[in-house]
Amino acid sequence: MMVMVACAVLLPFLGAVGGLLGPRAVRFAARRAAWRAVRFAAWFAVVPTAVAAILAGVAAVRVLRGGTGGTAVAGTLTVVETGSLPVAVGLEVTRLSALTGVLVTVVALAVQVYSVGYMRDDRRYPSYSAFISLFTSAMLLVVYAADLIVLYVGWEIMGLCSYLLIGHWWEDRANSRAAVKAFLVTRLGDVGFLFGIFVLAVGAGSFRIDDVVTKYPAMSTTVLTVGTLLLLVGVAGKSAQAPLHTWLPDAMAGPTPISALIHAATMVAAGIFIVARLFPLFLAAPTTLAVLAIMAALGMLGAALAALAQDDLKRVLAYSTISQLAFMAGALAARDDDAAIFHLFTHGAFKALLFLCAGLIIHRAATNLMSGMGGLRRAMPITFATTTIGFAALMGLPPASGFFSKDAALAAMGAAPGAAPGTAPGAVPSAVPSAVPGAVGWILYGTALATVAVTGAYATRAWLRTFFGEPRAQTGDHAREGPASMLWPVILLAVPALLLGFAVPAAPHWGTAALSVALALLGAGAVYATWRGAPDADPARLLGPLRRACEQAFYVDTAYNALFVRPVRWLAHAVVRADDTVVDGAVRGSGRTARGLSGVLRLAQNGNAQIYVSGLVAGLLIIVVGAVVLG
Amino acid sequence: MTPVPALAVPVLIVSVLIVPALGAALLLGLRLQVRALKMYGLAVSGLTLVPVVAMAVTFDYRRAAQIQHEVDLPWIPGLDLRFHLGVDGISLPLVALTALLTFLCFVYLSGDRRTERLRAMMSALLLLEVGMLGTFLALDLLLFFVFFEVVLIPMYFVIAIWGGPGRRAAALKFILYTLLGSVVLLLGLLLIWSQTGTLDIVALAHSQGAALPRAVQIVAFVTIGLGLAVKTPMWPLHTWLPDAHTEAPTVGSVLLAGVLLKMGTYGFARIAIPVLPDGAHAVAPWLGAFAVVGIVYGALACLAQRDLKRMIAYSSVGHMGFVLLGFATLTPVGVNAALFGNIAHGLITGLLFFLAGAVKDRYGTADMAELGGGMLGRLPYLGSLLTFACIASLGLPGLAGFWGEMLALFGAFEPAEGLSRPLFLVFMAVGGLGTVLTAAYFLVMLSRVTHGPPGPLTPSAVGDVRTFELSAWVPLVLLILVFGLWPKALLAITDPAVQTFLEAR
Amino acid sequence: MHIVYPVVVSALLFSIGVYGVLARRNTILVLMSVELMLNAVNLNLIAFDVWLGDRLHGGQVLTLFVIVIAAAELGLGLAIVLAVFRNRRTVDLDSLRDLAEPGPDCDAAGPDRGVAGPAPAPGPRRGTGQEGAAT
Amino acid sequence: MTTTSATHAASHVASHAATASPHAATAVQAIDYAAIAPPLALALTACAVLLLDAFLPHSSRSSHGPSVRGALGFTALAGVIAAGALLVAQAVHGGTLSTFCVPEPAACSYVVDHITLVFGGLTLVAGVVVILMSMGQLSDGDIPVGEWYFLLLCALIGAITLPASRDLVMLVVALELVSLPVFALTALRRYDGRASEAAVKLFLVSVVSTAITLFGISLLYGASGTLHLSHIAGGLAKSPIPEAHGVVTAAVMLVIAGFAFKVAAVPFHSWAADVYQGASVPVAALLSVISKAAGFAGLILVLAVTRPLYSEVWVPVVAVLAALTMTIGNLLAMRQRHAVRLLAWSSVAQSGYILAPLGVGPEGAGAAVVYLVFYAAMNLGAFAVAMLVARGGSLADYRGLVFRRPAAALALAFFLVCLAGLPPGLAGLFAKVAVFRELVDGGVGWLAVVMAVNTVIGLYYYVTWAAALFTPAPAPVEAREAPAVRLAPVAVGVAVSVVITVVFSVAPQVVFDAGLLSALG
Amino acid sequence: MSEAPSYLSPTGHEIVFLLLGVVVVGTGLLVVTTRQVVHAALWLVVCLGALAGCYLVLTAEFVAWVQVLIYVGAVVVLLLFGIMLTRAPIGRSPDLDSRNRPVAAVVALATAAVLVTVVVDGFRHAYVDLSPGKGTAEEVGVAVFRYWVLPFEALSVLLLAALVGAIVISRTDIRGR
Repeated sequence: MMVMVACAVLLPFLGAVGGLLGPRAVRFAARRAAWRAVRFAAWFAVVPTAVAAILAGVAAVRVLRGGTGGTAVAGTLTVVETGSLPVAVGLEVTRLSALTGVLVTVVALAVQVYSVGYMRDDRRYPSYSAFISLFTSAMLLVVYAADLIVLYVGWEIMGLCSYLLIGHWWEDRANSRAAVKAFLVTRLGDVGFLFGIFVLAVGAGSFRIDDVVTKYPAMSTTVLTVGTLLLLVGVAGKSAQAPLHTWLPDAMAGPTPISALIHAATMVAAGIFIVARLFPLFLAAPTTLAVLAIMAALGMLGAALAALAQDDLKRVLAYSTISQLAFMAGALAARDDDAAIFHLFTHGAFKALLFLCAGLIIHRAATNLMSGMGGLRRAMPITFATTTIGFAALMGLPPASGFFSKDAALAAMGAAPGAAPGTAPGAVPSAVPSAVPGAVGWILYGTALATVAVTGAYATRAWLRTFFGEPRAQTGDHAREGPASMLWPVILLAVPALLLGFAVPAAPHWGTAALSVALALLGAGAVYATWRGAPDADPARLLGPLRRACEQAFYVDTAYNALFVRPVRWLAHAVVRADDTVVDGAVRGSGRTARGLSGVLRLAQNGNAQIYVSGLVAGLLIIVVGAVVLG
Repeated sequence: MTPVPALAVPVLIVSVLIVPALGAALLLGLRLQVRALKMYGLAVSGLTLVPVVAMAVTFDYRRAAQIQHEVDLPWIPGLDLRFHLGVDGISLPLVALTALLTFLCFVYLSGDRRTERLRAMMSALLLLEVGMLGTFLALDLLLFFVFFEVVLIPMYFVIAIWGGPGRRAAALKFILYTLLGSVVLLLGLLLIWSQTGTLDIVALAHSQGAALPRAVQIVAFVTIGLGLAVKTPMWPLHTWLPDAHTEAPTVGSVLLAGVLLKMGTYGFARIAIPVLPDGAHAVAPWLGAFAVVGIVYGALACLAQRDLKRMIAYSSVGHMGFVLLGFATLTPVGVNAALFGNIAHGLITGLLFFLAGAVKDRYGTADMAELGGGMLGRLPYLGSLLTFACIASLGLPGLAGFWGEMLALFGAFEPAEGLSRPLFLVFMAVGGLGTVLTAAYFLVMLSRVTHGPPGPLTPSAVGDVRTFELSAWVPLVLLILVFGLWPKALLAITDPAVQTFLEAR
Repeated sequence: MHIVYPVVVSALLFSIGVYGVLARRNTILVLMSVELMLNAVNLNLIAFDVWLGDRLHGGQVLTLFVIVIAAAELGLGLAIVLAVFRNRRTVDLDSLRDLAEPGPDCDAAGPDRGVAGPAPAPGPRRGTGQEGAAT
Repeated sequence: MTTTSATHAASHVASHAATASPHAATAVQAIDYAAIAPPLALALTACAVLLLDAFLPHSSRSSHGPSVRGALGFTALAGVIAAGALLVAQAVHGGTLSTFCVPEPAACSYVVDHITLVFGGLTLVAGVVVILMSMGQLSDGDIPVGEWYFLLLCALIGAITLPASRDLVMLVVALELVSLPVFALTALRRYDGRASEAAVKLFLVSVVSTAITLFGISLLYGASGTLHLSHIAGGLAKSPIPEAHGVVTAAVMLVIAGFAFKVAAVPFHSWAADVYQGASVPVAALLSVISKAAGFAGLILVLAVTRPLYSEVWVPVVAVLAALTMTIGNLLAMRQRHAVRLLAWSSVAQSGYILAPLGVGPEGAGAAVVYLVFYAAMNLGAFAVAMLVARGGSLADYRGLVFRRPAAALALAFFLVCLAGLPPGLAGLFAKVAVFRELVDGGVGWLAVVMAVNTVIGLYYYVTWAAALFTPAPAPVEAREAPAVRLAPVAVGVAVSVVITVVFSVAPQVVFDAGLLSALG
Repeated sequence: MSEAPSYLSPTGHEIVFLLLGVVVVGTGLLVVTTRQVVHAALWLVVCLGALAGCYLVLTAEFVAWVQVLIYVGAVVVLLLFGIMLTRAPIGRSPDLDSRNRPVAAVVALATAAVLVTVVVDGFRHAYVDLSPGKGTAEEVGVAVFRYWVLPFEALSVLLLAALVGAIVISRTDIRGR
């Protein structure tokens, strides 16, 4: 069992290494056309990921069927003696990690296949695909890690891969800057994450995750709270939550498959996965959950409103991801990790689908901006159909999978403040009395409902502006369907986006479900009404004065720039000036004073022997008097 | 590896020093033309690597804490100076690093056609190697000091003769500043000697500073610490490093950053902390404070640098800050982190300076503004190697740079008892911030140099990476990966030695 | 006889000698002042010898030796002064400034004539003495 | 009146006509010729050289002038080597030989013990090198050869007798015997205005210091009642004058003056640069090594051997003097552009380093002697190379020397690095370590720090000069050196110093044995 | 040591000595302050003569006569020759004192003050009854050859060296080899 999981993790890594070095060797040797190098590298990319997907699937099936009593199966390769707490390099498959593993490998496979077509004429495809394989193995390492430090290793390698892939088209300075920003913000989060690991590991006396999870009662509440809060910083960084979310919209500078894989399904989901993985600790730290709830609330509504005002299709989806992730975080804050994970799975599927469709649209419309699209439903029927499924799942319209998972999350948030009107106690497994203070619970539930409405609005707006109205594309009848290699993964992903909802046996809570569908349709209707008025104009004008603010995502980015980036750059220049004048000045100064002193002394050496002798006798007198007086 | 009885092969350790010394001496006499000279250089540095590897192989890793391959001959009874060499868990990795880096430098030199007066350069490098290896092998305080100073003159001439435009001033500042440091170090060593009467490091370490009253220990630790801090370099005493690096030739920079800085930190691990435990305890918070300021200061200085080599120099100040923080915690994990960070920094910064040198050879300048960017477009392999080195240097897990920094922060999280916990928590937090700043300046540099449209300067006809450069750099890349993915390789060697002298108190 | 009298006289004479050495411009007068200082020493020695009743007469013997030394030094001193006079036309001490520290900028004052000494022309030279150009 | 007790078997009554007054059967003081063999040998050689110079044919200059010069040179060399052999014989013989003794308060004027042997050895070896350098200098022909060697040998005689003299009279006479010939040697270049100017300055400052020393000695004689060093301590204890403290302190300081002048310590340092530059290079070498060694011998004898009980008076003074000397010496050496002038100030600074251990107390004398021996070897080498290359000359002449004369350049670089105290020059390093050890052991921490800073300032000008040797010269400086044939002896001198310094670098234990024992002697 | 008689009742010796002392100091001052070079030499003669007188008072006859013979006889004559050979101006020459005068005065006064205080403080109570016969030639001769032979020999070398040096420097006709 363990060998299988280890292979699942290692195979993509080996694929990455092969992909990086292989084509270079080939190009070194054969100097053949770029296209053959792409085909050669494609093998190195797709095959390992496919095998990893199969292995993950088998492992998941074996664990889920309860072959091992539902408990985790762990194996350690070696133990690294660091001097205090040892680091156990090992893997562990739990129910949660098995499922996530499958999601990751499936989406990765879809993206790899999709990229072969998408990157057909890109000279740097081999390194691109290698980095995706590296990312896949890093994500699997995070998912299957048995030790917090091993998890952290995977955690940061993911950050690196997102940097490398966002900056894939580095000829354009903007992409490079976006990549740097993405890495730095996540790196800031990772530092908090590392400190969180230290706090918890020292509290539990070991880095192993199962030790930490079992020994949490022994830890004091302050240690627990501080540890989990620091973990939250890491989660916020990686899953683009409220304070550290500014990098995700800029990350859209990367190729669309990357956005699909990393910035929709997997990496950003890692944050939520971690919270779920260490959920007992979070349960024991109510203040952390309260903070999480507030973060979620802010993130949800803000991102949704921002999505409504964006003109770039990918940025709409990016903000939608932030909003949905905040939604999952809200579910977690409402103490229901199953709902959150369920929503994570469905979101992974339909958001990847939406991004891949967006890729097709942009590939055809040759522009990201929705103002340049329109009337594509006739030209691209398959894409239109799959995108419609995606948007339906996003809005939570039955029968799409989004409906079920959003409903479960909403119900959890509804139950949070204790007595939500008209909700049947249902199968909400909130055995522990909801310790989330009433007020926060209400805020959370209120914003959740508002978010559902706004989600309906921006989903419809995006849907209408891309597929309906007059074709505004400047490039004539260029809009035709994409190549087969890009369409198959889209169709492959459309299936779970539609049917995943039914996989979970839990029946939906009809009360909240009805309410959410109503709100979604209300939002959609409002947008449709304004759109009907003037099909070419942007329905976002219904935001009115808020539009400008929403488009700039409430100026959070400019605020960070002013608060952090510019002062650090000024400080850097100040440090260099200080280093040159003060610290180095002192050193050069001592040299100059020595030379100055020697200049002064030289004056006494003017060659006059009588001066010498007077100096001699005077010096002697001083010595004699000194000796007699002191002696 | 069958444990060979430790004392059976003293010839190995002596030959490690004799071979380069003889090589340098012979060079003065020999009249070889360029091709044979390069082969000679390779042969001698290779020959030095052989006994080092032999020592590593025959080293009994189960007793890593014990001094092995020991040689102890009286040299100057008048000064109680004994020719006492030996190697243990702490010094073995550093000796190996030195021998390897020097060999790679000679490999690099064998391909480089533009160095004139090659014979003098090679003899200077071989003398340098004798000094470096001697410092790591010496187990007698004065012998350590002698080898500590052997390095000065060759390094001065390497910078002063083959350096860049402002080389004379830089070389002068380097040698004067480092000499002041080493003389202060000498005063500290003599203070220990006058109190205990012995110069033998092993005996002093075992006695755990018993014979030294607390006040003397503090004074001795401060003087020795200052001497070593100049060499490390610690924050306020670092201004010689950027100048020395900007002007030094590629090979000089690699050895200066790769090994010379480690002699300072090695001094802490071998002399300052084991011999003066109470002194270490009293001064640790200050050491930690300066280290942490060094981290942030170095990172900020790098952000605003224009010259590539100068930026890498300041980055060394930052990385050495982490190493010093590791020492300041006085915990086994901290000291392990410091020693690991030493080796990692040696490999990574050695590679970085090789690459910077290659960039300077091809573009004629290391000024980032003039380079203009787009290197990945023109020189893809050089660009990707530079990216790899920068990522390794900013401490990405899975590469060697990470473990040194992470364990140092972990050490700071739980400093030795008696050290104020909140203070070290602040150090840890600032250190963490430092890692973010480190990532910032490396990535900003990468985006300015490798990314973006091709800049105005076109690289010389030399073209992308050549075979001799690759053969010099690939070992470093491999080692960075190996130590990144398998930190046990190093931690298992240093941990027993560190446990003995920290725990025994 | 109070010994303090000769000793005080000797101290005064010594100080006068010091004044003479430091104040006089002409080297010969400086030599005279040096003689005064040495004579002060002699007076001191004689006074102590008599006072101590030293069986070895250390004081008086040393006085004799000091007189001899003074004579010898004076001989050589005058020879050197004559050489200076021959080379520099003057015996004023404060005009002999050729060996001062060179100015902050200019190089060492003039070529080192030690090397560029004239090739020894055959036959003795009457006191014309080639004059080193004092720059 | 009983005759003096039976003299040693080895010594025999001097042949001097004793002024036999009718009532006192006075025997002249017994003389142990074995003890005074080395200075005697030198004296005989000196006379031999003088006579040879007189009687060898004064034929025309060109024909066999050089051969006569060579002959005189080699006789002088032979004399010095013979004295060296005698010294070695005395050392091998072991035990202290003392002669010219005074019966009742048993004290001897001339004692050959360890200090004498070490300083004697040092002086003679330095003498050999100086003679070799002189051969190069005399080849110009405008300096009378016989007189030069005679005066040189007289200086050596003084330098050898001074360490052996154990009474104040002999100390002064030996001091004069060392300095007087040097005035003459400096002025021997009669056609060079600067040489005579240097001679006058040296003469003036030296005579004043001697007068001051004599005044000190007279006061000391008055206070202690005796002139023999070994009795002065006793004499002071039961001094005839009740509160002798003031007089004795003043006397000690005044006596130090003479020797401090010889050593060029601070208040007495101003003459150094002018005289070194004015005099010819061999004389400068003589001043910087032999007369300085004599000065230190006197200082050690006067301070360390006789009066440990008054050490709390002179120890702090010597420490302050040492600190000032090294600092001023180094600072002034920083901006020099003339080779010999730089070496002059560097030798002032080095005497500061040698004085430093004496600032710890009498027990520091050992370290001082050790440093002095190391210093002598290094400094002589530097002067020899300066002589070989450009007869002193300005530093610009040394730029890119390694391309023109590699051996000389490497030797000079080695000596400079030794003087700086950095590893390839291990001799200098061990010397400094020995001094630092003494300072740290003796608890004079502040002086150690001052010396550390001075080492750095010192390194500045040593390394700049050493680096100039290796940087290619911009304009090909025209070679002004004298033709090689007459510089062969100087090259031999350089070789001798290199060998000695390398031996000291590799096996410094030789020096430590000699030095530390002398402290006990 | 018997209680030294008070200073107020000076013996004959002391009076003569004090007179001679005044002459010595006075002429010393004149030597160093006179305007004329030759006068300086002449005053020197008087000073040294008076000093010889002092020695006589102190019963050191041999040294006194040596003083007269060598100092007054040889040394001063040598100085006069020096003055002649360097063509020093015969009449009054205003600039005999260098600009260093004020410094010299200060230093000289300081020296005098220090030495006198130290000496007086040290030898206040020293008193000796002078008895003739102490400083006779025979006494000193015996002392020289019984106790101080080595300095005597060394001085011979010194004199020879001085002689050779003086001759070779002053005569320019001795050419090198």
